[in-house]
Amino acid sequence: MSVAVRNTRANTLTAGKLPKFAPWGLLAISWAIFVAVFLLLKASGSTKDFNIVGALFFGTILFDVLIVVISMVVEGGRKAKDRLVTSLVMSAFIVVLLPLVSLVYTVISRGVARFDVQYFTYSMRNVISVGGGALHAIVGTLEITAFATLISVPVGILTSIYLVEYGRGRLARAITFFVDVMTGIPSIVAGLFAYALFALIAGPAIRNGAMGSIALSVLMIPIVVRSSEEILKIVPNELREASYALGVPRWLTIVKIVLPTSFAGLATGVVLAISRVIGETAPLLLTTGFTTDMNYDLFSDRMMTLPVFVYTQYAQQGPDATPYLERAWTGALVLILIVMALNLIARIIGRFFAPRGR
Amino acid sequence: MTASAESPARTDRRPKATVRLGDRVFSLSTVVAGTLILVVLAAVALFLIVQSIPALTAKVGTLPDQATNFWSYVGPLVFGTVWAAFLALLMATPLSIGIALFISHYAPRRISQVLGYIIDLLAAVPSVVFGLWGVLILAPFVQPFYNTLVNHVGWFPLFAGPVSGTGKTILTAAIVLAVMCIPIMTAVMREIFLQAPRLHEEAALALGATRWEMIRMAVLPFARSGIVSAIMLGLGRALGETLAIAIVLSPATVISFAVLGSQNPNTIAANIALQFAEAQGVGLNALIASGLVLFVITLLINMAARFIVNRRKAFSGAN
Amino acid sequence: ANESSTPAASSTSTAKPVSGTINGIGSSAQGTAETTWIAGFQQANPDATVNYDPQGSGAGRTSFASGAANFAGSDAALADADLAGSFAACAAGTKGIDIPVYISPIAIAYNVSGVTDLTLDASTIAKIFSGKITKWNDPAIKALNSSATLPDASITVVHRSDDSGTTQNFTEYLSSQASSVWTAPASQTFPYKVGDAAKGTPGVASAVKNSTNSIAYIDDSGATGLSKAKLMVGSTATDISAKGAAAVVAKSPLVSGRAKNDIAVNIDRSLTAKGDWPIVLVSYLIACQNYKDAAVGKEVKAYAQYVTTPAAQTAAAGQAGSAPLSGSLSTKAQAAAATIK
Amino acid sequence: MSKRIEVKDLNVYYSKFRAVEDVNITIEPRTVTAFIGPSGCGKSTFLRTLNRMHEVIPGAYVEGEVLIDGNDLYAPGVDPVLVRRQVGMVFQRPNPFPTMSIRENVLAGVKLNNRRMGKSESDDLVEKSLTGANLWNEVKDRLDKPGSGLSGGQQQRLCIARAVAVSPDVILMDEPCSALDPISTLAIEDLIEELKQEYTIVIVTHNMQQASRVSDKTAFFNIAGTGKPGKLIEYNDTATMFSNPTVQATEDYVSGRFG
Amino acid sequence: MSKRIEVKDLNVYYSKFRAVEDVNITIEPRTVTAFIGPSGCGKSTFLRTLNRMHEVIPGAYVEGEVLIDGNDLYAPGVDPVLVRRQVGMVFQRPNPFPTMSIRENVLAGVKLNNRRMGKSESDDLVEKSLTGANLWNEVKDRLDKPGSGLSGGQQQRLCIARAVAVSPDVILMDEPCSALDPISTLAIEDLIEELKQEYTIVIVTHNMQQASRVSDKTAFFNIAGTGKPGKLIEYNDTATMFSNPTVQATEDYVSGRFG
Ligand SMILES: Nc1ncnc2c1ncn2[C@@H]1O[C@H](COP(=O)(O)OP(=O)(O)OP(=O)(O)O)[C@@H](O)[C@H]1O
Ligand SMILES: Nc1ncnc2c1ncn2[C@@H]1O[C@H](COP(=O)(O)OP(=O)(O)OP(=O)(O)O)[C@@H](O)[C@H]1O
Ligand SMILES: [Mg+2]
Ligand SMILES: [Mg+2]
Ligand SMILES: O=P([O-])([O-])[O-]
Repeated sequence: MSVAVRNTRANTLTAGKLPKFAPWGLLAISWAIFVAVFLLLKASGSTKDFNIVGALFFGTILFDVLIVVISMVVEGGRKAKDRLVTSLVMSAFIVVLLPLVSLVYTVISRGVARFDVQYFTYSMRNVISVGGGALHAIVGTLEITAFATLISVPVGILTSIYLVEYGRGRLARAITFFVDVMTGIPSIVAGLFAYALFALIAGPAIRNGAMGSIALSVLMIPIVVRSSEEILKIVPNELREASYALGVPRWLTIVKIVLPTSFAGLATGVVLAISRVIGETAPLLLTTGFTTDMNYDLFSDRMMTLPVFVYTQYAQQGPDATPYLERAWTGALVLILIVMALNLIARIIGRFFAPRGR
Repeated sequence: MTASAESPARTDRRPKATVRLGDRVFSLSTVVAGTLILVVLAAVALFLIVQSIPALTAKVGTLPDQATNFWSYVGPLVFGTVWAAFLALLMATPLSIGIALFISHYAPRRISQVLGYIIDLLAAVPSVVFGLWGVLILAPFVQPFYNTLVNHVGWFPLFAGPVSGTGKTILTAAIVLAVMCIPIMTAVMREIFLQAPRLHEEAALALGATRWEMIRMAVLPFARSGIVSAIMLGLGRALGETLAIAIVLSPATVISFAVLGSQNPNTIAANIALQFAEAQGVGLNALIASGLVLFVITLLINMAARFIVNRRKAFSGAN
Repeated sequence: ANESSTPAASSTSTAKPVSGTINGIGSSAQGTAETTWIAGFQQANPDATVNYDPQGSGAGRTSFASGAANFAGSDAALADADLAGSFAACAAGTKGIDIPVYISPIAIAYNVSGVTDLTLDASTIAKIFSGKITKWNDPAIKALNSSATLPDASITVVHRSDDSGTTQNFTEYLSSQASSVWTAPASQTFPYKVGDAAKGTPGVASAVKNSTNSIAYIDDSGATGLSKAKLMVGSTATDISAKGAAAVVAKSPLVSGRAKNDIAVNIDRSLTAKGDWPIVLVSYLIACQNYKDAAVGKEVKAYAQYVTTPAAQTAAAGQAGSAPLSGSLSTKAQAAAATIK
Repeated sequence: MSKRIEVKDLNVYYSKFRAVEDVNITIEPRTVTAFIGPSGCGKSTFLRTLNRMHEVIPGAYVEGEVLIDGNDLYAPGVDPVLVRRQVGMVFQRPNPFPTMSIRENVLAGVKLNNRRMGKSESDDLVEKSLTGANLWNEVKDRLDKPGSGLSGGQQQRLCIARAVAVSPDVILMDEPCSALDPISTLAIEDLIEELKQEYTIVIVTHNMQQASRVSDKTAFFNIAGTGKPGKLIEYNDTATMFSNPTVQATEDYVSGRFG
Repeated sequence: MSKRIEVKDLNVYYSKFRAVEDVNITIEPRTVTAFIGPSGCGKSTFLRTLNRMHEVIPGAYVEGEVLIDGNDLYAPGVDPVLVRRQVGMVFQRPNPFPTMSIRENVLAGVKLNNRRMGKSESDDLVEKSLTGANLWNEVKDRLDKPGSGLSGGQQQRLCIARAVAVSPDVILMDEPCSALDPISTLAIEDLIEELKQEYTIVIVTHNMQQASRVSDKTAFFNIAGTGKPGKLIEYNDTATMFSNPTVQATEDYVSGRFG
């Protein structure tokens, strides 16, 4: 019966509506149009080679326009606006994906050349031009970053605990404000500061890894504080209260309930902070210096780091630049892989410690 | 409230609780950590100020770039720093909001997690690599577009010629900066958008709002202060970025709004990186003093942001 | 895996191996050459380590004076003001000395489609780089290149964005040989608001490579793969050559009134013999005459001696595209290195 | 304005979990219908299927038909946005938009469709809606203050005013009084009594007394246990349900023997 | 183990706001006392003053005395941590610690206080507490599974087991069943009946039937309006409160005439 009703009388709740595949179809068409345009441009000789990035970029913009116009006609103004935002949001994503893909492609395609055993077993001692490796830089980066983490994480997490669990009043407000300010310290200033600090104590010739760690800590601490603070804030108060109600003192509640509950988030935050500083170059140039040799000792002598390695390989090419640039791009690739690995570890640890169940 | 060092103006009527040793030690250590941050910051500030004094009082002729005094030296740099960061955020903010919304409210949940991870990955790319990518890939790529723009809409002051032949303009640098800021901004905004109260989202939908109207009514207002802090974080990165700009930008000592030419104002941080190696005497002090100026800019901008966030507190989502 | 390599079989040094670590800071132009020398030196002296941090000449001289570095690499010799000051690493009463170790021609590199052969003279170069000529088909360029088809395109001038010895020597050449056009004094900073700036030699190289109709001055070691202009020296269009550069330096007088072992070259940019290339940079190794720390002195001496040997100079020429020291300058440099204590 | 709702063989799912099973019910126009039942039996879930708010939750879907004056809400091509304009909703916790003033809150839904509304026209609408929600007198002097500054009860009435302002046909209320104090509760109950003149009202309540006070008809839902789907057990005139239910479970529940 | 609670002239504040006014009440050992009253009248607030959980909220404080077996909880020098070990609490929403297994949850109160306990001793305690909470049979095979994997009713009983494990004298329960389905509710009610043999129990409930089913004595709280403080209106044997209350407001409330 209801079927009959529906067939005889139009459902008043329906409105003009584009089919579900419409946006995707349009996107494909828009891309195709601009791929064609750029192919023509190339054929006509006005551009040197086919520009896929440009085609996708302009195709996406064309899609934004098309979908709005069509939706405006078929679905009316409000829907069109909704479509506009949807398409813009999607476009934002595509537009950002373009540089990302280009970047990743560049690093990988140029970095694989030297992604070999020698790269991970050799330092640059006595290496001229071809060959050599970045073992010294990898070790240096790992040690310096680890030490910076060792300094920043306790300070950062304790501070965020202060802000979330204890702090009210003026000190807390001052810390919150100045942590924000601290995120704005340019990395090179952090390097200058760390160098000045050590030079004051040990004279101008001092260079060592620990100094670099201090410089990185200055950059890292505010990030750790910010992210940990947000994470600790979302630990439900219910859990704290449940713990207090069992007669557990406040500090044990924090240590044994709040921190474990937010462990995954804290780990992610720490990894975020690490990945933010592990690629810093300028402060390390000033503090840890430059060497071609292995050095395992954080507290004496120059130490190489991957970003400095990448930078100097680029900046100090010989007449045949290829081996230098290859080493540089492989260094960049290794750096990104290290951060990815850290991310992965954080996620695994996070999963392991994550609140279980629903 | 067993062990708060800073409890609010507490009332005397409240009985004092005994404070356990563990609590006292623990809370003290958190206070120490927090204070340590302030001490470090004060030390950085002190270092900058002490090192800056010779430049601030420098005699004519001792400063680089034939500047008559420190302020005329640092003026173009301040302009360049703010201008580059502004351009970068002009691009990064809408894109970040877009991506964050895409992840939080548009993409299917399974996909959005992967997308979030991909974006996070961008945060991990070191700035040298961004610099190299900017100068080797991006600049040659955009240069023809700049050419076209200058040729056709060169009358528009922003696109005034002559066009840069290398594409290493402030706009290119700003694009690199934007790409560098986007991951951190997106990460923060995404979290805020995800926390927008369901209650208000559903209220909007129940009134017959489309998805965008729902976002405008319930998500964006709620996220306002979060968006501002995300922008602040991005700004921090944009203002302080050193090596990427030093590699990508073609700088000159000018104040100019043209974004496609070769005479681009330099940024403070990049200028330090470029000149530090050869700087001597007062020149070195001038560089550090410019660092101090950058520090003060960051301070002011943060204060402004705080002011904006607090102004409409009565209408904020937090209640 | 390469850390504990045994001395190369063909070790040329007959001196007893030295050991220890010394640190140098300085000229980025010398960077590749230093890498070459250090490798050679360390192979001959397996227990010795030399670090060379190519921060820049200015940083090198400052660090050396403050004692932050054991030696410096510098594209400019110590100035009188420097010599008037004190040197923290040197024994009381002794100063730093300059030893020329690295000579490099500076090329005028260009990227103009269809043009493979370009000749310029000092005044045209000065006009291009100071913005007085803006088109490739300008009559002044045409006059020197009658056979080339020059496009009606704007010239993209590329110069260094960081202060550098390369800029210093380039502007020295122009301000002395085209002083009517190039009115700015020689300086480490590029003086005119013309063209695009790029960081470091590689930055300049890639800028030229990536943009058509561009031109730049660039340390010859970074100009591989780029077209290089001929220079009108006197009345001959001269190709850039290491030999021509070395010849100019060898024929140039030394700065007078310096300490006996302090060898600062006053490059004569006006030399016009056949093959001479006057746009040239001389870079020095700056060391103490006498070190406070004798062990350091011994190692710096050994290193400086190695660097000035013809073998090391030739090795650097191969790896860094520099010109080996020649003639009496080479002898003087070796002699000076031998006096370091 | 009010309309009849017919629900046929409705099953409601959260991804794989069937939360509500096989509901058949007809709700007459201009009546108040109360849904009662123990916690977790699917009252809210079912209520939200009546204006397609259910599908807002990821993975949620329904099978079956919901007809409003004969039009199936779930027919292909139906725009949920239009559905929700006709079927308004008031939630358990008052949720005025915190960034909007009282006035803006009332107009929030209206503005969506009718951007250009004259000042006097919108003033009229604000007054009419707030009067309809029994709130006008309390807030008329502070229409430009944030809505979140009101007390819970006032906020809830503001939400009702907001829902009423878009002139829907049906108003759904999910435990609208459970977060309110008794005085505010009474005010809302009075309001429901008045709204019934114009709208079809469906209300979920945990409070048996409230159900018996405000509703014309009552539907009792129940579940067999955790993880089982909720079912409509009995649906009848409220008076009958409370005095003389046909099912034992209903009697147990309304007499407070469980739940 | 259970103890008598005497409350004298208690005023409870949130910063400047007085939420509860002048409460005087004596709760006898080994009884179940129910607090009833409309929403917002201060039941939860008052309940939380009985184990000093109230002061966990910034700015919150009390005036007056709460004596447990004659010792004032609020006397100077009293350690709130020790108070809370004697007076346990179960919350409205079940809140097992999400990072812990069932077993760890039960032992949380003991372990978190760094008390060393042998394996067999702790096994005994787990079994005893879970048995006491009527949960042992359901979970004994999966003690190492996370507590959050249990159903709502099981979680709530796990929380009760956790509270019982530290062997308190008094157990406070704030609407322990309001998030549970009817079957789980009955299980908890049965449990309260049993726990009463050993503990003094105070329970807040919105459900009048529940109050009449489980409690020996009932206290009725009310407020005059939003922003006013809550007051204890009447306190008496449950039977009397529901059949023959002395105050009109109580009668109105228990008979469902408001709230
Ligand atoms: N978002 C969701 N995802 C999955 N399951 C859900 C969701 N919301 C509710 N459920 C489940 O659906 C069932 C019905 O829930 P619903 O909220 O409709 O009950 P209710 O009768 O309204 O209860 P209450 O009286 O507590 O409001 C419950 O088993 C619940 O666990
Ligand atoms: N954290 C707080 N800060 C300030 N005021 C509060 C806080 N918690 C509760 N109140 C206020 O104290 C009063 C009593 O609240 P309480 O939660 O004790 O009521 P209740 O009787 O438990 O209500 P319900 O039945 O809804 O649980 C209310 O007016 C409430 O707004
Ligand atoms: Mg519900
Ligand atoms: Mg309560
Ligand atoms: O760093 P420079 O060698 O170019 O001065």
